Amino acid sequence: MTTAPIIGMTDVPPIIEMSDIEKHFGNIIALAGVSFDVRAGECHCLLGDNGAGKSTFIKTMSGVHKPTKGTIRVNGAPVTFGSPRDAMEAGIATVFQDLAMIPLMSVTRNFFMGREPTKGRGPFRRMDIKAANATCVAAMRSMGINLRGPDQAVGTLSGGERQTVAIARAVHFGAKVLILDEPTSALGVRQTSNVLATIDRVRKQGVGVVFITHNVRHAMAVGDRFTVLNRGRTLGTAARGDITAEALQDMMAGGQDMALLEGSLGGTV
Amino acid sequence: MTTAPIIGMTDVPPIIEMSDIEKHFGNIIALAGVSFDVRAGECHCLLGDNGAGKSTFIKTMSGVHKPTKGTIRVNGAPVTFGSPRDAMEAGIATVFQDLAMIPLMSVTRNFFMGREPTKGRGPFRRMDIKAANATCVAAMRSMGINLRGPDQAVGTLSGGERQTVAIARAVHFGAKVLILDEPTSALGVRQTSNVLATIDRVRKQGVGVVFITHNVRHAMAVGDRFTVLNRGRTLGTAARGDITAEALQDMMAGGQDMALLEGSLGGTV
Amino acid sequence: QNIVVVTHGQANDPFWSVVKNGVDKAAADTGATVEYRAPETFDMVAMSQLIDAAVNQEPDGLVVSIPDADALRPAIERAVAAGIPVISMNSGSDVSADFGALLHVGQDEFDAGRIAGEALAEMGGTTAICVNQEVGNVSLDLRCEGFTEGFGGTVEVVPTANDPAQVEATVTAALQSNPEIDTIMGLGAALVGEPSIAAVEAVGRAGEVMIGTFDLSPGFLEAVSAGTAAFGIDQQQYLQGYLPVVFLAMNANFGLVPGGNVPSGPNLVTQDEAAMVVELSAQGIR
Amino acid sequence: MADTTHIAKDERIGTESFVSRLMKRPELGAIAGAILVTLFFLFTADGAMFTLSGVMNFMTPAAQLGILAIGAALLMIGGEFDLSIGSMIAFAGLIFAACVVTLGLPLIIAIPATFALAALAGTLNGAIVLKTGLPSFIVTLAFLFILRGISLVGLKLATDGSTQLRGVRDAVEGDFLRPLFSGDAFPGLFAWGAQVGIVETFANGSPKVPGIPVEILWFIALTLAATWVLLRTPYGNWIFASGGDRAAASNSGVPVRRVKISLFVLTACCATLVAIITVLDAGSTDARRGFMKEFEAIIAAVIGGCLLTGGYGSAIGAFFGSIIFGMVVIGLSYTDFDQDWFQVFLGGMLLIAVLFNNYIRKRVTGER
Amino acid sequence: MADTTHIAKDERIGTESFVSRLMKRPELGAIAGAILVTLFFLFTADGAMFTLSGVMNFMTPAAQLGILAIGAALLMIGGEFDLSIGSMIAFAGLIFAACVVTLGLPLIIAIPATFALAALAGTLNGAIVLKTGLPSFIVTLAFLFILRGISLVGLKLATDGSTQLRGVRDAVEGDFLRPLFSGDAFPGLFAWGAQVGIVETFANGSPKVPGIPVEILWFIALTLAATWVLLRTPYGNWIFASGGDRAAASNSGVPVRRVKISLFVLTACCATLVAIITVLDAGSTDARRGFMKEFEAIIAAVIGGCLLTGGYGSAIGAFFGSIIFGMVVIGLSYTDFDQDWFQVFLGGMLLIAVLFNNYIRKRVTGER
Ligand SMILES: Nc1ncnc2c1ncn2[C@@H]1O[C@H](COP(=O)(O)OP(=O)(O)OP(=O)(O)O)[C@@H](O)[C@H]1O
Ligand SMILES: Nc1ncnc2c1ncn2[C@@H]1O[C@H](COP(=O)(O)OP(=O)(O)OP(=O)(O)O)[C@@H](O)[C@H]1O
Ligand SMILES: [Mg+2]
Ligand SMILES: [Mg+2]
Repeated sequence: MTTAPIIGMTDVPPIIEMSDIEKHFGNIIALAGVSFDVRAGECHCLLGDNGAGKSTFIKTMSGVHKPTKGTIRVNGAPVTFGSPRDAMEAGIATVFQDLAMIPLMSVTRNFFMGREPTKGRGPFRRMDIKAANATCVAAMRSMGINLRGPDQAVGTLSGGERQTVAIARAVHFGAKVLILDEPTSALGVRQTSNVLATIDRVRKQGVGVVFITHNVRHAMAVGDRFTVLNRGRTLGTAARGDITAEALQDMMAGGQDMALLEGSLGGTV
Repeated sequence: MTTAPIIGMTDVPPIIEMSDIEKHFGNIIALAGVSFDVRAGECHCLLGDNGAGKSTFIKTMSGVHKPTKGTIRVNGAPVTFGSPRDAMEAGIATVFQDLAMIPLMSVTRNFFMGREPTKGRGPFRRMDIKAANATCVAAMRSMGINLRGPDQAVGTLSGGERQTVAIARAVHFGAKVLILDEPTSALGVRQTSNVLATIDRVRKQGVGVVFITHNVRHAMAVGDRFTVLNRGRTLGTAARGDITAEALQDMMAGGQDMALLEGSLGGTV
Repeated sequence: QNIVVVTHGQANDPFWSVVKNGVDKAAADTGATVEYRAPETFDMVAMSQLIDAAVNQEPDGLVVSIPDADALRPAIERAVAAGIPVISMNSGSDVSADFGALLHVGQDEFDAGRIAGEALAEMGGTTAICVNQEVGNVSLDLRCEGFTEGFGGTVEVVPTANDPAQVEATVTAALQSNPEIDTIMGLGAALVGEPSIAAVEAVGRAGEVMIGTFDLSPGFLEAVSAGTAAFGIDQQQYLQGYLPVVFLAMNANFGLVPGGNVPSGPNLVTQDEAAMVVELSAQGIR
Repeated sequence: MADTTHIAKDERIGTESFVSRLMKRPELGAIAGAILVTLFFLFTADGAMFTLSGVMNFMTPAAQLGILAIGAALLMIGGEFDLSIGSMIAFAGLIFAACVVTLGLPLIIAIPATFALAALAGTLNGAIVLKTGLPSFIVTLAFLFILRGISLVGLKLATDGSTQLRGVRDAVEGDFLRPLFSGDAFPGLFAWGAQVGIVETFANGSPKVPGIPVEILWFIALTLAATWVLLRTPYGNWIFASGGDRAAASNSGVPVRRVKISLFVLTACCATLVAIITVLDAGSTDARRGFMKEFEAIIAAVIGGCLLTGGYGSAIGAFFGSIIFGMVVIGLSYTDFDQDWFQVFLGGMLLIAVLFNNYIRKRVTGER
Repeated sequence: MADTTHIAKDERIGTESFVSRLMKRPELGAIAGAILVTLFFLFTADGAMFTLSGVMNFMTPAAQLGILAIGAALLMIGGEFDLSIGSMIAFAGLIFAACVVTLGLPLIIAIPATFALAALAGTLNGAIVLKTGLPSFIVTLAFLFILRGISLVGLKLATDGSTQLRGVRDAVEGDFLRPLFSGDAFPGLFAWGAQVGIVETFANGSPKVPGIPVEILWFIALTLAATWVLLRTPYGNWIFASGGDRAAASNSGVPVRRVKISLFVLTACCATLVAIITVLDAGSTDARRGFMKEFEAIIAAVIGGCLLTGGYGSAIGAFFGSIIFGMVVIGLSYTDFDQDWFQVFLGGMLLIAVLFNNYIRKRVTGER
């Protein structure tokens, strides 16, 4: 495993390039210098143990946290994101691990929150609720969820339904980069395969995907490159084909031993 | 697949038996008649698509929801749980899908919330904070998480760390029945195998385990029986060995087709 | 008959509860149905709406206090226009006739303050504080203004809140930081007068500082009769409640009405009479 | 938040009556409360209360409170409080009266100037809250004291020592903007109504109700506008989102800061509108104006179904909440209850109204 | 909530100064605010303010407020409000005075009886809130009005028409329980102090400060007890949990209903304690006692770092919050500022104190 650029990919410049990112919360050091980049049309998996700093890292990438140190470049130009809205305007859409949904609001309103479709003009410019409802239901169905109705409050959805709303929203608005923080954690088998298929599809459309997961098999199924974090530092990046599932899994576990149950799981958890 | 009792298990009477449970929220029908039981020393997996009603079902089992219809029996006697505390006193410990943690409180305080260890007597009875901290850190370590300190606020933990707190707590207090609602969703590979090993261990100690998951391989690894829910109804119960992973996965998907990515995932998602 | 009384004083204000007792007594004596209404705080906008509400019921007589002539003018003029006999009381003697009221029963807050100030200056006061528990309440502000004019010496207005402990601490603080103060004017007997006595004792200047107050309370009157306080100003507000109702009842029955304004006060209750007044004060009559 | 468009039928949905669907909206509980209170007064109060003039009479204070309550409700939905609106009434009243009386400015200048100053104060409130992350409760509380104090000092300056500034009515006599903010609308209509006998008259033949007080029209207009904004515009969605969960909203790209600051400006402007209306109506202002109105506005919004924790509520709810409050406060005058019992009565009515509203909602929607 | 016991060192933890660790506690910001306010008055106020008698003078109202604030803080941490505590002071004062004067009961019966009735009212508040799920804001608001109204009516009944019930001092003369609730503690000590010259004396040789007012001792004792309960008992953990997230707490087995009801009872009892102390001190009670105290108590708790949304705060914070508030309110009288500026000053000081507290905390803990 090596941090050198992979042959055949160097010709595509990275859309986002993060160098030496550090992030401290008071005296807690969450990231101690992480470098990472995403190119158009690839799925770059970010892997690592619990508490390794994956979520913290992608939050600096999507403008939620300001890095304590380090630089972010978008298409080669250094940027600082003042707010998640800035990152969104740069074409970055994110599914956060906590989903960023408002429980008391309806599915549609959550789906379009911050980017509502409108019709009419001047003082009569208003939300196009019909169109929004239709879009939302269709997007959810294409992910494998049949909503009871688009006006159900998100707080009353099941865990997987809620996660699907967040994914469908990010996919709908993801322009250049799509960041998915453990998007399949609460999903059923059907929904999971839908999400993996979706990742595959948007990648082919030229979107750069950052995919965080704890499931080695999911990572191997769609990933082009794999970066592993451990205790706030990067353990290195490998391209697909350069590494086996078992080796990846060992690195994800931070090199520590696993409980002895592997036999019945067929090697990978 | 059949709902008839499985030979060899009938001699062990169920600890909890739920019959024909229905649950409506206003006009929304979440459960339309589900029967289910757990016996001592077994791991009974509850499977099903997103929104099938699994979480709603186990919430009626742990006293959070009152069922609209149906009866709950503990050791053969019908009961109604007025509050989760009642269920706890009957020996039922639950890891909820939303974890039931207070973000602003420390890990230790969350761990022991509702069942604080005390020392001293009379007006000097006080929380034994030292012992609590030590127990908590040890329980977390045995699940594969090294906490920075037991006084970190749960709100600042990573998703997987937080989930581990909830699991460690339930295992610590689980007396007769342990209910785990998607306990491994946010966990790393090492933590996941720890949780599966823990399920195996407590089962052997005679605790009945209800295990909800979307991962067929996890279910197959530790489950003794499998019940599948679909759209608020039960599709039937099967014993281990009576059903293949593939068949189970098809049932979990609610019989609907899955996106075509299976090749690279080796059959099971 | 049906008579409505609308004032700016709340039913739980010690001063206004005496007015209301007068109203109730008059109702009992004349047999008229009398309703007493007041806004929940010193609120001229709300008061004018209460007057409107009264006018809508077309009573046989209306009694109002007029602490803000501009704000209440339209409502009162509407009542007069509707043919309802109006008597003003307590405040507003200057505009009462202009608005078409039959007469005014009461005493001007400003005048009462001036008389108190003159009395205390005569007793030798040179530096005073005027303790106001509700700054911004125009009728209370007027008392301090009048006092300042009548007193002549240095007067500082000390704002406090509706809380005896706080009043006591504030007055203590004022006395501690300015030893020159030799006179305290309170705008309420129970709320300011009594704690002021305690404050003066706390700084060890009992007997050196003169204390006067508006209105009466039994505790304060006892202090007056014991000589620890100078006087309480009695507007005889019981009359302000009683007389207008009786007048309006007479007017409704027989068309009788007095020919001019009735000044109800001021009346300084000093050491000589204080002891006699205590009992009446305890019953909410003075 | 329910936009009642159903796309597909589903066996997992039971039948739901129209009433039950309606009752899920936050405002409809408040309507039930309003009906109960109306019924109560129909039985206990003088008939005059529900004549045209009686209704106008209790609607006037309700409207003044309501204008504030709409602003407070929007701000509460957006997750913040403004305790300074009561003091803002006194402050804006002083500025306005000083412009008109002391400086002799015409309304066309005085009104925008007052609003501009109020907006500035609102911005200041909002900026401090957002910049420091302190709870808006404590920041606006400080402004409650500061603005009221400044009003007192300013009044004394403007009047040479009095706390009451008079003469506004004379100063604006004949100003063309005055009818917009003061007095009664449609006087012609009502005079005609009096002639043909639709509108009651006093003995002297003048109509008992000379027109609709302008504040009632403002109140209705504001309610409609706020409802439209909340339910039908992106900005409304942002308000709900900002109040529901600030971090989630901001992570989803809602410009939370801008939304919150604009809401603080809105409440300040609502207070200013009330100040201008009452100062013009009363012809004077004093340092006690608007005392405790901040709490009444919050009460009305809460009766109307707004959550104190933000993210839920409606403008129509605040509308009916204000009417309930106004009706109870004025209604006592029309009954025979003794004034001593006023507060018991007020508290009891409030409690009964919200309990009833809650009971009805639960019954109808089947929540447990 | 930080129980500073570290079990293992970790390379993922940077060094943290002792100060910074301290500042993470909610109360320590309030201490910074208190120090700032003290410094301010040291420079601007008359020296008398910080003599022993001056300190006792501002501590007495601060202690009365503080007793309420401790109760309010615990309730706020538990996720609820009680707006009826101000009225409860009037109500409990009436009950107590009526017991003592009208019924002539000794304190040993009158005091428990008053507390019992207050506890009942607290239970009623809590039961309605929990039974209906209505916000406690609106329920206790109704009781704000109801209790105050009942106090007025009750007083008039008890006194034949006056709003002041007096004669308490005579009625309890010589009662052995009296020194516990009234007057000054340790008079002997202070008399001795005066003799040896530690305590200032008046010209006549009597000490300027005759003792420590009992309310101050109650205040300190309550603060310590509340802190102990919050940080060192299971019940304290339940309070934090109930306020932090009611559903999560209840799902984890915390008896949320019992906790909340007991907190409502506690606040009612705190109000009763203040009522008894003030009635005994003043010798009388009236219908306006405790007016607006509910808000001041909430203000003090918020200054002290309690979150309005519940789940976070401390009793020591409320302690210093009350002292800040008490000091600012009384302190102006010791300065040369024009008293007209009182409210501007009060608001400004509050704002500066919380801003400073906030600034210090952020600087020290490195939060962003
Ligand atoms: N706001 C914060 N304050 C203090 N510590 C924090 C904060 N946010 C995160 N941390 C700490 O930083 C570390 C990294 O957290 P992060 O959420 O990035 O982990 P992760 O890799 O996403 O883990 P998981 O797989 O469990 O989601 C954790 O140990 C967490 O405790
Ligand atoms: N309080 C509620 N009000 C209305 N509908 C609800 C409520 N709780 C759950 N539901 C609905 O009931 C259905 C079942 O939800 P539940 O959470 O039990 O699903 P689940 O099987 O746990 O799904 P997942 O695997 O995604 O967690 C969902 O469609 C959800 O929308
Ligand atoms: Mg994470
Ligand atoms: Mg679930």
